[in-house]
Order: sequence, then C-alpha cells, then structure tokens
Amino acid sequence: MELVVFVCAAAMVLGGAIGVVVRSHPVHAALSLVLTLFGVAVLFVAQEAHFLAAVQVIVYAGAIVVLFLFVIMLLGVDRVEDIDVEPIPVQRPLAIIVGIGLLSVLVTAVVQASSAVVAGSGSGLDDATVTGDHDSNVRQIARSLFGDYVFAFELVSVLLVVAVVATVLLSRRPDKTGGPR
Amino acid sequence: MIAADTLQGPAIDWFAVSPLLILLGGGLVLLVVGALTPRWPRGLYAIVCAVSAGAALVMSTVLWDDISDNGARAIVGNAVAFDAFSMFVSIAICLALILVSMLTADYLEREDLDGPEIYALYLMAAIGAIVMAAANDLLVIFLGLEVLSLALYTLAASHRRRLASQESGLKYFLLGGFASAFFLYGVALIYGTAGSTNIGEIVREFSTRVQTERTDALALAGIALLVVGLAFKVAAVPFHVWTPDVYQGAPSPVTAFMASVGKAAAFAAMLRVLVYALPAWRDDWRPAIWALAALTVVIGSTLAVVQTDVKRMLAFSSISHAGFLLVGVEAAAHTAGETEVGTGVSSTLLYLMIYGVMVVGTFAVVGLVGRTGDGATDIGAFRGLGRTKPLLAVGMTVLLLAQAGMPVTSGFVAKFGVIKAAVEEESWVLAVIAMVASVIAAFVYLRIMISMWAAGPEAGDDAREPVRIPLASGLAILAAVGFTLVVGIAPGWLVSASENATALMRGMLP
Amino acid sequence: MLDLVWLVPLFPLVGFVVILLGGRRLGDPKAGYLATAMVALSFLASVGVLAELWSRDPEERRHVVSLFSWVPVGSLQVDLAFLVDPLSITMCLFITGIGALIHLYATGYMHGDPRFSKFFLYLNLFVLSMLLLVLGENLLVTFLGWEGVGACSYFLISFWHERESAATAGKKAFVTNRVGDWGVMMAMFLAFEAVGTISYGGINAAAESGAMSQTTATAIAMMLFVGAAGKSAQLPLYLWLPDAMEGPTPVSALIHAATMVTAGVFLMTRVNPVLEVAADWAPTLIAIVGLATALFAATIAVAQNDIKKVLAYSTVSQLGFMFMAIGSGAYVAAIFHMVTHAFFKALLFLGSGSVIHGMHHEQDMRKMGALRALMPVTAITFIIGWLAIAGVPPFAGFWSKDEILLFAFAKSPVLYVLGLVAAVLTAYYMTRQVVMVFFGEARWHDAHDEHGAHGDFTPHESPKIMLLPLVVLAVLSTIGGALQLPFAKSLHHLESWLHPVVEFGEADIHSTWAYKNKYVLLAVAVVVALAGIAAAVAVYVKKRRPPIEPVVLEQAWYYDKAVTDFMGGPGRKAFARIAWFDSTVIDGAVNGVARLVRGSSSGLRRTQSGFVRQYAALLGVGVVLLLVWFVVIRGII
Amino acid sequence: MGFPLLTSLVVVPAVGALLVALLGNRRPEWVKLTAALMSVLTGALAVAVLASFDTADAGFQFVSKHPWIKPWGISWHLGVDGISLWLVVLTGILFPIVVLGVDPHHDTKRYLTWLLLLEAGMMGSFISLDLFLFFLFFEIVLVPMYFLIVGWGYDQRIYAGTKFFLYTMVGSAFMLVGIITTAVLGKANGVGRITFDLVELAEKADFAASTGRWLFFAFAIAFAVKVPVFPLHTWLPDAHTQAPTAGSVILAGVMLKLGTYGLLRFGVYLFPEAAIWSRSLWLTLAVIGIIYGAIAATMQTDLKRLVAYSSVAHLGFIVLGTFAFTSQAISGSVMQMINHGVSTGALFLLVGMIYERRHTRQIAELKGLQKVAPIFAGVFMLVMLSSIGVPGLNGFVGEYLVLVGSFLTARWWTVVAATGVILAALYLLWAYQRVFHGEPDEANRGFRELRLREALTLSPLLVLIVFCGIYPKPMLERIEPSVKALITHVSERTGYVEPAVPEAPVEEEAQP
Amino acid sequence: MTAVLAIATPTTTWYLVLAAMLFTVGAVGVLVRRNPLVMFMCIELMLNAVNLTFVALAKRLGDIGGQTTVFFVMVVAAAEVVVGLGIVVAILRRRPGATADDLAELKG
Repeated sequence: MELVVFVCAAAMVLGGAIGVVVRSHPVHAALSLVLTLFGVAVLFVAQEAHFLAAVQVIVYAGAIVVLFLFVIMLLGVDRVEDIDVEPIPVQRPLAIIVGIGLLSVLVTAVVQASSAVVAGSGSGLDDATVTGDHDSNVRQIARSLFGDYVFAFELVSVLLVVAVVATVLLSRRPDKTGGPR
Repeated sequence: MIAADTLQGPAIDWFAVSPLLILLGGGLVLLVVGALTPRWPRGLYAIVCAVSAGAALVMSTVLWDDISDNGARAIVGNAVAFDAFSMFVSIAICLALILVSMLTADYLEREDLDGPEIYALYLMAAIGAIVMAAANDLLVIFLGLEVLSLALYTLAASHRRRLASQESGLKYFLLGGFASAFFLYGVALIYGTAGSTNIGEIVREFSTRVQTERTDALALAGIALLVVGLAFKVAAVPFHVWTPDVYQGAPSPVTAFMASVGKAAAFAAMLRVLVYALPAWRDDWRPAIWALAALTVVIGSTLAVVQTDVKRMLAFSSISHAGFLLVGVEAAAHTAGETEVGTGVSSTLLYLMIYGVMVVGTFAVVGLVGRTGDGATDIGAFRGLGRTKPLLAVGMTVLLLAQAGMPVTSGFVAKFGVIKAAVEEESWVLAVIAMVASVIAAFVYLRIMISMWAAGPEAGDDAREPVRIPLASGLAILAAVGFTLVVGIAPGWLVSASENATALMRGMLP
Repeated sequence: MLDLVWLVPLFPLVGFVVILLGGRRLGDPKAGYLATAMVALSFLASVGVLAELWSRDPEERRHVVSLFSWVPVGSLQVDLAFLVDPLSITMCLFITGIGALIHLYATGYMHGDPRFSKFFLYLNLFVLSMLLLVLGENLLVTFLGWEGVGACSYFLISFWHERESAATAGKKAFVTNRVGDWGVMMAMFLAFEAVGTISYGGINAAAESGAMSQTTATAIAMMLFVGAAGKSAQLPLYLWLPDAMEGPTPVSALIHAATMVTAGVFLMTRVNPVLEVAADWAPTLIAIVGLATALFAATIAVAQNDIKKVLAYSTVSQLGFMFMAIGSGAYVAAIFHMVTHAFFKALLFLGSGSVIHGMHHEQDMRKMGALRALMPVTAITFIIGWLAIAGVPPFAGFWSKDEILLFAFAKSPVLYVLGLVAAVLTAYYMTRQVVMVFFGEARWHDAHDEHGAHGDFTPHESPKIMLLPLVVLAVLSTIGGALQLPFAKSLHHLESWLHPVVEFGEADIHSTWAYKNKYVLLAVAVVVALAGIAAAVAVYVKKRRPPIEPVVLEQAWYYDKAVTDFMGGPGRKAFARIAWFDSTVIDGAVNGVARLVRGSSSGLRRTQSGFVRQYAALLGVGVVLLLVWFVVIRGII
Repeated sequence: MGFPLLTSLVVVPAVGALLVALLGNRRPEWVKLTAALMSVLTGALAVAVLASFDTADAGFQFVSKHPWIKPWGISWHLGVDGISLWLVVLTGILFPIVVLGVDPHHDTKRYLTWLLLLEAGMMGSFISLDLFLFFLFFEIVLVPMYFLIVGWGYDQRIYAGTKFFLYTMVGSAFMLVGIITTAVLGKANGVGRITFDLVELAEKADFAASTGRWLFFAFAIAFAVKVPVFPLHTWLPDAHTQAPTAGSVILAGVMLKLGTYGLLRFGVYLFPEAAIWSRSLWLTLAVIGIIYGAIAATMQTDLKRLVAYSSVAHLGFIVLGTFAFTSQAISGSVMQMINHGVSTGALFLLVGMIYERRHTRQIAELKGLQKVAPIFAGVFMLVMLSSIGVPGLNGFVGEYLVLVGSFLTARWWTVVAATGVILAALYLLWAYQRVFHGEPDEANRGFRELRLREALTLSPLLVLIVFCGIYPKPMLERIEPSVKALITHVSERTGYVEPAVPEAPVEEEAQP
Repeated sequence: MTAVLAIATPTTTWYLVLAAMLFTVGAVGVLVRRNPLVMFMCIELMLNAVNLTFVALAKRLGDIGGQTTVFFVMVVAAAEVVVGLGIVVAILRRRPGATADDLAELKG
C-alpha cells in the first residue's frame, strides 16, 4: 500500500519536475510545477506531516504558482523558449556533468548513511521509526513553533516585512520620482 | 485536557536582543513615516537610520560589558547565542551602517531617488546580518541569511534608472537563491544526522559520536553544502562569480553596504557554523577551506589586474580580501572546539571590523567620483583627481594603501593579524601564498593611485562634470580615513577587543 | 731633522693646494715658478734629511716617522708613516732634483698654454704622490702614492684631451696600471695574512727571520712583480707607455722616463729580502721578462720615426735592463742604472722636447735633420745624452749598464749575451736618431706648406729657461758614473750607501768568473757600443746599406694592434652579450612574470561572461567538487 | 635617559611633512623654508647622536623602549650602534642636501612632503630594534619613494616605479612571514613569550638549524632584492634611471643600504648559523654581482643607468664583506655603505645637473664638457675617482678593508672580486672620456659651468669624500666595536672562529 | 509475502533519494532554462526537495522540529518569490521579453 502511494507520488514529483525543466512554454512549466507540488504534498501525508501537506497545497500550489502565472500573463513573457538550442557554448555539457555529479554523490551519501547510526536512537536510517508523543501533528507544530522556534518565527515576520518593502520599492514606476526638489 | 497543556513559550530576554529591536524599531518607524506622513527632507531618513544604528551600537557595547560580567549564554530557547563574538560583529555592522547611511543620503539626493524604504531595508538587512552572527541554530542562520539577502537583492536593484542596477539585482537574486537552496539542503542533512538544527545539540551530538563513527557520508555531504552556501556569501572562488557584476551594477552605497555588512555577516556565520558548530569535523573541512582560501586570494587578485572599471577592481580586491579572511578561518580551524583557542577567530574578526570601515570609505569615494548617474566608475574618471580634489585624492590614497596592506594603515594590522594566526598554526604555505597574492593585488591599487596623481590630463577632462563632495559623505570618508590611520598607528585596543570577543564566544569558553 | 721628513712631501702639497685655489689668478708663468720653487724646496729638505742620515753610522740609517693611524681595524693597523733610509732618500733626491729641473723647463715649454696653471697643479700633485710612494713605510702608503702617480699620469697624458688619441692614451695608461695594481693588492693581502702586517719592516723582518714560508714569499714577490710590470711597462703590460707620449714632453721626461716608471724597480728593491726567500724561479723569471722586454723594445725602437716614440721604446728597453738586474740580484746596479737613466733619459726627452718646440710641434724625424747648427745647445746636450745611453765611456750610462751585465753574466752567460745584443741595438737606434735629427741634410724645408701658417719657417733654439735644465742634466749624465765605479771597492759609493737596505738580497758574485774578469767585460761593452754606433753611421750617414726598418718592427710586432683589436672586437662583443643577457634574459624573466599574471588574468576574465546561467554552472561545478572532496574522499575512502 | 633623540629623528621629519602638507599653496617659499628647516633640524639631531655617541660602547645606545601593541608583544624600541650610527648620519646629511639642492620643477609642496616622509621612514628603519617596527618602516618607505618616482620622474617613470614597488613588496612578503614565524617559534625556542624584540630574540632564541635556515632565507630574500643581489637587481637600473635626481640620490644613497644593513642586523645577527651555512652562496652571488654589474655598466648608453649598474657592483663588495665574517671585512662593508652613499649620491647629483643643462642623459649626446666647464669636470672627476676606489679618497678604504678581510676567509672569491677594481676604472673612465673629453660640439658648447648653489650642494659630499679617505679613523673606531661584538655573537652560536693573523713583528717606532 | 512487503515498504532512504533526484532536476533546470521565471520555478523545485528531506528525516527521527523548519522554509520561499518577481517585473517593464541571457551588460 505504502509502496503504491510512494511510487505514484514519486512519479508525479519527478514527472512534474522534469516537466518544469523541459516544457518550453512558461505556463506549461508552471502547471508541471503544480504537479510536483501536489506530489510532494502527497508524500508529506505519507510521512505524517498533515499540516504541512495542507499548507503545501494551499500556499504553494495555490498562492505561489498563481502568482507565477499572474506575472507571466501580466508581462506577456509567455513566449515559447526553445530548449533545443543553447546559445552559451559549454553550458549544456556542464549542466549534465553537474547534474550527474550532484545526483551520484548525494545518492551515494544517502545510501552510505542508510546503514550508519542516526542520532538519538542507536539505529540506522531504515530502522523502525521512533514514534514521538501521540499528540496531533498540528498541535506539535504549534508547540515547537511558539516554543523553541519562537525567535525564528519573529524573524520570519521581519523577512515578510522586507518582502513587502521590497515590492513597494521595486514596483515604483521609474518615470515618477517622488521626494521634494 | 485542554487546560492541562497551556503553552508557555521560552523566556525571552528582551534586554539581550535590544540591538535587534532597536534596528527593527528604526526600520518600522521609517516605513510608517514613509507610508503615512508627507515626505520629509531625505536627510532625516538617513538620520533616523544612523541614529538607530548608533543606538544599536551603543547597546551592543553595553551588552558586551554584561557578557564579560555574567559570561556568554544561549537565549530565547537556545536560538540565539548571547556572546561577545556576536556583539563585536554587530558593532562592526552598525559602524558600517552608520557610514553607509551618511553616504546614501547624498547619493539619493544626487541621483534624485527617494524613499525611506532604502534605509528601512538597510536596517532590516542589518538585523539579518546580526542574526547570522548571533544565531545558535542553523535554521535561524538560514533565516537571517534570507533576510539579509532579500534586502540586498532589492537594494542592488533599487536604482530604477540604471538597467545595470536591476541586472545586478536579478543576477544576485538568481544565484543567491540557487546558493541558499544548497545551504538549506545542507542544513537538512545535518539535521538528519545530528537530530537537530540547534548548534548546541549538534556540537554535543557530533562530539560524542564522530570518534566512533567516521564514515558518516550524509553529515559530510551536509557540511559540504553548508560550506557552499557560506562560500557563496563570502564570495570565495569558485563561488565568487556574482561579485564583480553585482558590485559594479549596484548603487555605490549599496555596494559599500554589501562589501562591509554582507561580508561581516557571512564570515561570522561561517565561523559559527564551521568553527563553533562543527569542530568535530574540522579535519574534514579545514583542507577545503585551505583550498578555497588559496584559490580566492590568488584568483581574486589576478582577476583584478586587467580590469578597467574601478568598481570591478574593488570587487575583485574584495574577493582577495575574502581570501585573506579565509586564511584566518583556516587558522581558526586548527584549534576549533578546543579550550586553548588560537588567534584564528579573533584575527578574522579584527579583519572584518577594519575591512568594513575601509571598504565603505573606498566605495564612498568611488561613488562621489561616479558623478551623477553613478556611471563614471571607469579608471579614467579618477584622472587628475589629485589636482582637482586633492583632499579626496589623499583620502582615497590612504584607503587604497590600507587595502594594499601598507604599514601605518589599519589594512596592515588586519593582514598582519591574519598572517600571524596562520603562522601560529604552522600553515606557512598558505601565509606565503596570501602575501604574494597581495602583491598582485597591490598592482591594482597602484593603478588607481597613478591615475589620480601621476596620469597626465587628457582631452575632454575639463568637460567632465566636476566631482562634488557633499558634507555627509565627506564626513563619512573622513571618519573612515581617520579610523584607518588611528587603528594603523595604535591597534592595540582593537586587537585586544577582538581577542576578548573570541574568548567570550559561546563554545570557545573553557 | 729625520722627523721632519714630512716636509719633503709637504712642499709639493702646498704647491698643489695653492694652485688649486689660486691657480687661475697666479696664471702664466707665476704658477710655474711657484710649483718649481716648491719642488726645489722639497729637494733641499731631502738634502737636509740626507745629511742627517749620512751622519749616522750605516746600521742606524733607518728611521720611521709615523704621522697618524690611517686604517686601524683589529689586527690590521696601518699608519700613514714614512720610512727614511738610504733607498728612499736616494729616490727622493733624484725625484725632487730632476723634478725641479723639469718643472723649470716646463714653465718655458708650456708657456702660452691656456691650461698652464692646471698643468703645474697636476705636476705638483704627481711629485707629491711619487714622494709618498718612495717614502712609504708600508705597502699601503706606497700604494697610495702608486695610485696617485697613476692618476696624475692619466691627467697629464690626456692633458690635451681635445685630441682623441690623448684621451684614449690616458685611459689606456690608467686601466693597464690598474691591472698591475691588482697584483699589488694581492701582495698586500698575502702579506697581511702571512705576517699580520703590511709594513716593509715587518715583511722584510719576517722574510729575513725565515718566518715567511717560501711559497708565500714567492707568491708575494710574483704579485708585486705583476704590479711592477704594470707601472714599469714590462711585457706584457708595457703597451701604455708608447701611447703615453701623447702627453706634453716634460711629462714624458718626468713621469715616463725618470721617475714613475722606475717605481716598479724601487718596489722590488724595497722588498728584496722577500725576493731572496722566494723560490729560485721567481728572480729568474723576472730577469727573463726584463731581458725579453729589453730586446723586444730595442728592436721596435730601431724602426720608429717619431722622435719621442724612439725614446719611449728605449725607455721600455732600459727598464728591461733594470729588471734584468733585479732578477740577477743586482739591486744596487738596478738603482744605479735607474739614477743614471733618469739623468740621460730625462735629458734626451727634454732635448727632443726642445727640438719639437723649435720645430713648431713637428715630431717626425723624417722631417728634421741638420738641426745642430740651428739649435746648438740642444744638439750638444742631446749628443751627450746619446753617448751616455749608448754606453760610451766615461758617460754615466756605460758604468751602470756594465754593472748590470756583470751581474747578468754571473747569473747566466745567456743573459749576458742577449743583454749585449740589446746594448748593440740601443747604440744603433740612438745613433740613428741623432743622425736623423741633427745631421744629414735638412728635410724640413719641404715641410713648409704644412707650416705655412708660420710664414717663412726656420727651426729656432729654445729659450734659456728650457736650456738650463738641459745643461745641468748633461753634466749629470757625464759625471753620473762617479757614483759607482767598478775599479775599487772604495769607489763603490752607491753600494756602500745602499748596503743596509739590500744586504740581504744582494747577490754575492765575488767568486764568479765574471767578477774576476770584469775588465774583459768592460772592454767587450765598449766594443759593443762602438759597433752599434758604427753600424748606424754606416747605414744612415755613409748610406752603405739601405736602412733595415721593416713594417713589423714599426708596428711593434703588431702586439699592440692585436690587443687593441681584441678589446675592440671579441672583448667588446662579449661585454655587449652580457649586457644583452641582462636586459633580455634576467629582466625579461621579471617582465615575463608580469606578463604571465596579465595573461592569466585576461584568460580567467573570460569566465566572467556575464551570463548568469553560466555563473550558476560554475557554482554547480564548485558544489560537485566540494561534495566529491567531502563525501567521496573524506567520507568513503 | 633625557631627550628622546632617536624618537625625534623619526618624529621631526614626519611632523615636517605634516606641516608642509598643511601649508597653503599660496606661499611656496614658506613651504620650501619649512621643509629645509625640518630636514636640517633632523640632520642636526643626527649629528648630535654622532657627537654624543660613546665610542667604546659596542652595544645599542640612546635606547628608547616603550610597549606599543601589547597583545602582540610589540614595542617601540629604538637604538643605534656602530653599524647603524653612520647610516643615520648619512641619512641626516643627504636629505637636507637634496631638499635644498634639487629643484622638483612642479608640485613642490607634495614633493617635499613625500621627501620628508621618506626621511622619517629611512631614519626609522635604521634605528628600530623591533622586527615589527623595522618591517613597518622598511615597507612604508616604498610609498613616498614610489610617489617621488611616478610623480617627478622621467618618461618611463610609471613602469619603473611600479616595478620597484612590486618587486620590493614580493621580497617583503616573505620577510613578513619570516618575521612572524621568528616571533612565534621564538616563544617556543627559548624566549618564552611572544615578542618581536630583535635583541631579545637574537640573544635568547635558538632555533633548530633547519628552521633557522628557512627563516634566514625568508628575511634574506627581501634584503637581497633591496640590495640588490644578482640576479634580483633588474628593478634598480629602471628605478634609478627614471627617478628624479633626489629620488636617485636617496635610493642609491641610503635606501639600498636597507638591504645590506638588514642582512647584517637581522640576517646575520638573528640567524648566525644559517648565515655561516649559506655564506658561499652569498659570496658567489656577490662576486658575480661585482663583475657582472661592472660589465653591464660598461655597455650602458645612458649615464644614469651606468651609475646604477655601478651601484650593483659596489654593493657586491658590501655583500662580500658581510659574509666574509672578519672584523676587517664587515667594518669595511659598513664603511663602504657610507662611502657608496656619498660618492654615488654625488654622482647622481652631478648627472642630474647635466640633465638640467642638456635635458639628456645619453652619453652619445654629450661631448667635451671639460673644455667648457672645467670645474664641473674636476668635481665629477674627484667623485668618479672615489667611486673607482683610488686611495686617499673614501671609496678606497672601505673597498680595501672588505677585500683584505675577505681574503682571510674567502681567498679565491676575493681574488676574482679584486678584478672588479680594474673594470670599475674601465667603465667610469670610458664614460668620462666620452662625456668630458674631446672638442665640445654645437649642442654642448653652451654647457654652463658649476654654479655656486650647486657647488654648495655638493661641497659636503666632496669634503666627506676627501676626509674619509685620508682620515677614516673616526669612522672605523666607532664601527669596529659593534662589528667585533657581532662576530663574537656569531662565534658563540656557531663553531665559527675568526681566522687570526700572526702577531705583527714589533719594530722600533720613532717617538712621535 | 509479508517479507516482500517489508522489503517493499518505502523507507526513509527512498524519500531521501527521491528528494536528491528532485533537487538535482531543479539545479539542472536553473542551468538550462533562460526564462527567469522558469528559473525561479526550478529554485522552488530545489526548495521542495529540501522540504521533502526535512519531512522524511523528521519522521525518522520522530522529531517535530523538521516539520516546523519546513514551515519556515515555505514562508521563505514565498518571500523569495515575491521579491524575485518584483525584480523581474521591474526589469521586464523596461526590457519586455528579456531572458536571463539578454541581461549580460555587466561582465569581464
């Protein structure tokens, strides 16, 4: 059962991801992104992160992608970019090398570690999960959010302020310039 | 049941985080003012910014005393390290911020740009920077990094009439996001192997485990990715590629801000993460830092040689300075986690403080010479400055000599400290490489000086818009030069301060 | 009085300073008189010292006067000190004596020269240096004088520096002498290392007491000989002397005949104990070099047409004789010949100078002839000089030369025979010169057009002031032999006078065949001299034979030419090549590094393409590299 | 310890520079006056040092020592001994001469500012007894000299200046690492605390042979560049040629001595073992330098360049003496430093005067000057003879001492080196002939005779040239004790024993 | 049967490997795409990969902290997108249809 879920979700994730990379039309790319995000959400659920799954769907797949699409439409940059030609000389081979290198090293690391001992429990990654307290997921997150992570939480607020200010600053029209002469 | 578990958050030591609060407050005031009240004369915004930075600086010193009395500790749910190290960095950052805000005032005036937003972003960025230095949790470091970065992206792109500015903003953003993704991945892997993102936990976990379990590939991968993220921020070769473009494109004061505050925060974070959080792995990451340092000093200096744009030259020189700082980090690596701590960390801090002021001064001059439009940063723009604006030229000369590490300037003290640290840890090769590379870099500064003092006038020189020196910028430059010389002649106090800060760094405590 | 010996060099010094400061104001001829007076005064001073020295008994005739400590460093303690003994005083006497005469002569000769006073400035400086040379108590003081005279000869040779040849000749003289100086320095170093001092007293004492090993002694002697060969124009360093004739004639007389060139002989005599201790081949070598020089120069002199060149080569030849004497242990004879030679060679030079003066600076003997009527005094004195050098009794040259030949025979008959050959040649070419200049038909009429400037041109006798010295010197050349007559021990004045100085080194020949039959040798010498004269007369007066003047001789066996060509050709090329090496290879390497940095800079610059995606790719590569290091190399391996 | 003489040697010119910089441009004559006063005052102070110098004392005198950068164990430590004394005096004399005697033609104010800063730096580097302090001065002097070259030099000035700056900096890069390493390792090897104090390190620290050698070479590279030792010399001809007259005079007169002085004071004193161990290398390089420099000089067509190469040769003698390790040789070296400073300084002044008149340094374009300017020619001749090393002039004494001393320990090197004396005569006389002899052509007929101001400028040097040649005792008797002390220091730390010459046989001396 | 299932149950490693793949794809995407917006999307992919990693590890460790972290990351991602889009908008207003490659004035 789990297996099936995982395989399907993984398929969605990777399929979507590859779609983002190869779909020459920005809009299609955005839509494939949505696919991926949904896949990830499913996996979250499979990993008992219900709250995050929800957020993933609402915020990510909802808000962010819409934002993307909105901008695409707004600026009319929805022209097809043909993936086949690569203006910069060695870019593609380089990309391939980086991709392969990155993937192989990361995977080896993970596989290596799967046998290694993990913190706390004296057991490897693949051993049975230690189940924490059986409080609901949301409640747990809330606790940690306003517990250990309260500083981070406050910091995020600053981050959002920055984002707001940034948009304000950037979206001013170049021609009109305020301020006293 | 519900009543049973009312959530009580951790005790928040408001006093300890007051510098951050002050900066935040200043930022919010500016925003509110910008949003609600009619426009103030631009100067006032700068004053608000400078004042709050100054207040934060004062608070930091006050807190330093408190720390030296009561010792360093972790606060706010172990998320923040309350130690002299972070205070030292925050002082450096606030100092730079004050100078930068003075420059910006005149800059905005000249470029006819508006807005309290820029100052607000400065202040927010400063918060992020200080948090990076003070964080006791990888996640917090990441958040601080993002705050700083987002602010910087925006600032870099903030000159609306210069496409170069926006281009630089976009480049910085794309690459920054790319790099921070790596950093975050690293955090995740460390979390996976250490069981927490809290540095205290991480130290405890690894110190007990690593000896028994050597081949923890996942952790190593995590460290690698952390190094990537940090190396990008400090602009270490080969993660430096963004620096010249961004420095050149961004408005000069912003460039100054990046070079001073950005570097300070990044290196503080690097010291936190590597030296403090991962001493158990020092034998693994030290060689990497060694290589990065060597590459950075050599390539940074070499690349600067053939540049014709002063801002680019200085960008590359900042890269080679980053190399020198890395030499300090490498030295720190040798004694990471030991109670008998070497001078690596303190020398790096010293360098950061000195370089911060120095570089702000330098870019201030560049900004003034850039003239309206901030475009005239070609080396030719400096031609004859010695005749037309001798004082400015003298100041620039002093600052450049400091960058070249000439004695009697703070630059020499900084360089000396770092090399000393390296030598004490017996990494002579690196020391020699760095020194020789600094000779190459010196050539660049010589070129600028020549065009200021020795280059003969050319046709059309008189047609150029004359360089104006507004009051605030003048004062800022004066301050920077003064600092450079004072520290160059009497560096004792600063040295002991940096060593004190290191001694009072959480985790460096015996 | 002996402690006042410093007066001797003082006077020329005063003269030098005064002329240096006020020479222009003194002008022509006062400056000349002043200089002359100063040298004369120092002559008197020397006489005074002589008197005092004479009054002491022979063993006491040695006195050191130390003025001040000059170069004191650790074990090396060198004072500026004078050594008063028969040798140095003898030298002082004839230096100042002849010096005074030549100064006097020069006042006339240089009359009207725009740089009149400067000439005497140099001349006084020269006398000063020469006196320091001979009075020096240690090698360093001698060296001071040694270099001083070298410098002065440089100044004076290139006195008329507007002439390219004069300037070059001066330079040549200085540089060639420097080669010799190198030897002297080496000798000093060796002496210091071996003896711990460079004072003559110390060195000679060490030699006599046997404290000095034979090797050291040989080395020192040879090094000093290198120096001597340089100063005294011996093979192979004689080259500069003929060219030195570019200088004004009084200079040639004073420096390049009478005094400076004999410094080498003096030096060897000064250190005769060392030479005595040295390995046997050392003196032999010196004798051979001397003989070779004597023959070599004599042959060249046969074919010269420049009146001064003839004398120059003859000087070289005579110096060769002196070194032959040194080599055969005949120090007294060497000094004796040095003195007599000083007399007659100075006389001859001044005479030739007078001729040149009378001929309006014509030096080519082929344009002379039959001058004896026009300049009687010059002619007579010159003829006396000729007889003296040719070795006709009773003139001075005869006795000294005979003395040398005697010792030469004692050393080895070969030396003697070859020496005789040289003597014959001497007589021959001197006769040739006298004939060409003063006898035969006047060949200077056809020189008219060249001297058109002078209108109707007839050679004239020189002014009195120039003739007086000639006369005095003529007298000296006539009676000079009296210093040392072979007939009876009692007549060996010079020998007994110099005895304390040379007793250790002087060869004892009383038991040899030569000494027993010295009268035979006397006779032979006379015959030889007359033979030479006869031959010359036969060729140049009677015209029995065409003169033998092959180009090879006129060109001085092409030796000079060869050396010059080498210096100007391969030598110069080598220097140029080194200069090229410096600017191209060594400096090229430096600039190459700079270029390398630049190159790599512009190479790396291409990575800054401006394409953000490429930057990202570079980042990616960096990431992979770091990951590989950490995960693969550190983690797995 | 009353008036801080040495400190004031550094402070006075520095203050002077500040004053000059602050003075208004409207009153140039005041600028000149201030500069002159300050430099003369400094010279006077230097002479005061000389006057109150205790001849018998071999150690450091007028020592002033104050802690400076405590955390790094760095102190403001000054002092002079017989070795540095004369260099200080020379600096004190040369600077007023160039300030008063040489005219910069433009930007007088800046020019004088740099000059005074340079003086402060030079003084400092000769009297500082703290490695950090020394390096500080050693490095800082580059800046004013650099600006003098690029600001007031000739056509190639920027190339030459940059080359000079960077080349020297490469050397000092190694030295800095060396200095720090010395202090750091010194702590572990006998000193017990981190300190940069020269005396303390030299007396207490004892490094392992290999360490000492590494450190020695780290120092030596910097000095070898500065001296300059073959083959690191190529910056010198360019710098000397392109620098303005004052620059060349100071460069040749005192700055090059930083190298030779440094070798003695820091190389040999700190690392005797390494110095002894590597001496044959140094001797060889020195001899090569002597011959090579002379030959290169012979072929130069530019008068200034010729003099520059002659410096290479002369400094070869100094290096030779330094590494011969006999009291004669080292005393000779020290004295030669001064002599070279005086005579080469004077030569550069004269060449500068020629340039002022003819606006060329090309030997080919000069001819027959002696005829039109006999006094000028005479002065030139005197200086030249001293440079050739004719006895009775200062050049000889040093050279002779170096050779005679070196002969004891390095015979064959000396034998070759002595031939350099011949070459010296060759190139200088040849140059003199081409420039001064012959009939002056049209261009040179108008050559001005030496002027009073110029004569006064030169006179102190000429006096020194003659005096030191005839009566060097005052110099030697102050130099020798310190040199002896240095050699003893070397002998104590290494097996080295100075070769003894036999006792001179006593002979009857006349009562004076 | 149960054994097969036991083997076949996706373990943490599976998730991590999947995440690594996703991350790589995102990274490659950044390198190959020219449209700045799509490049952002690729960065988002990378962040999602990280999130996945966090969640998987959190599950394995039985520690909620990982999930909380993911929450923060999401916020950060949102903020990044906002700023990024702001910049892009600002540029594309002046240079409509510009791709990342078109913006290469600053170089060398």
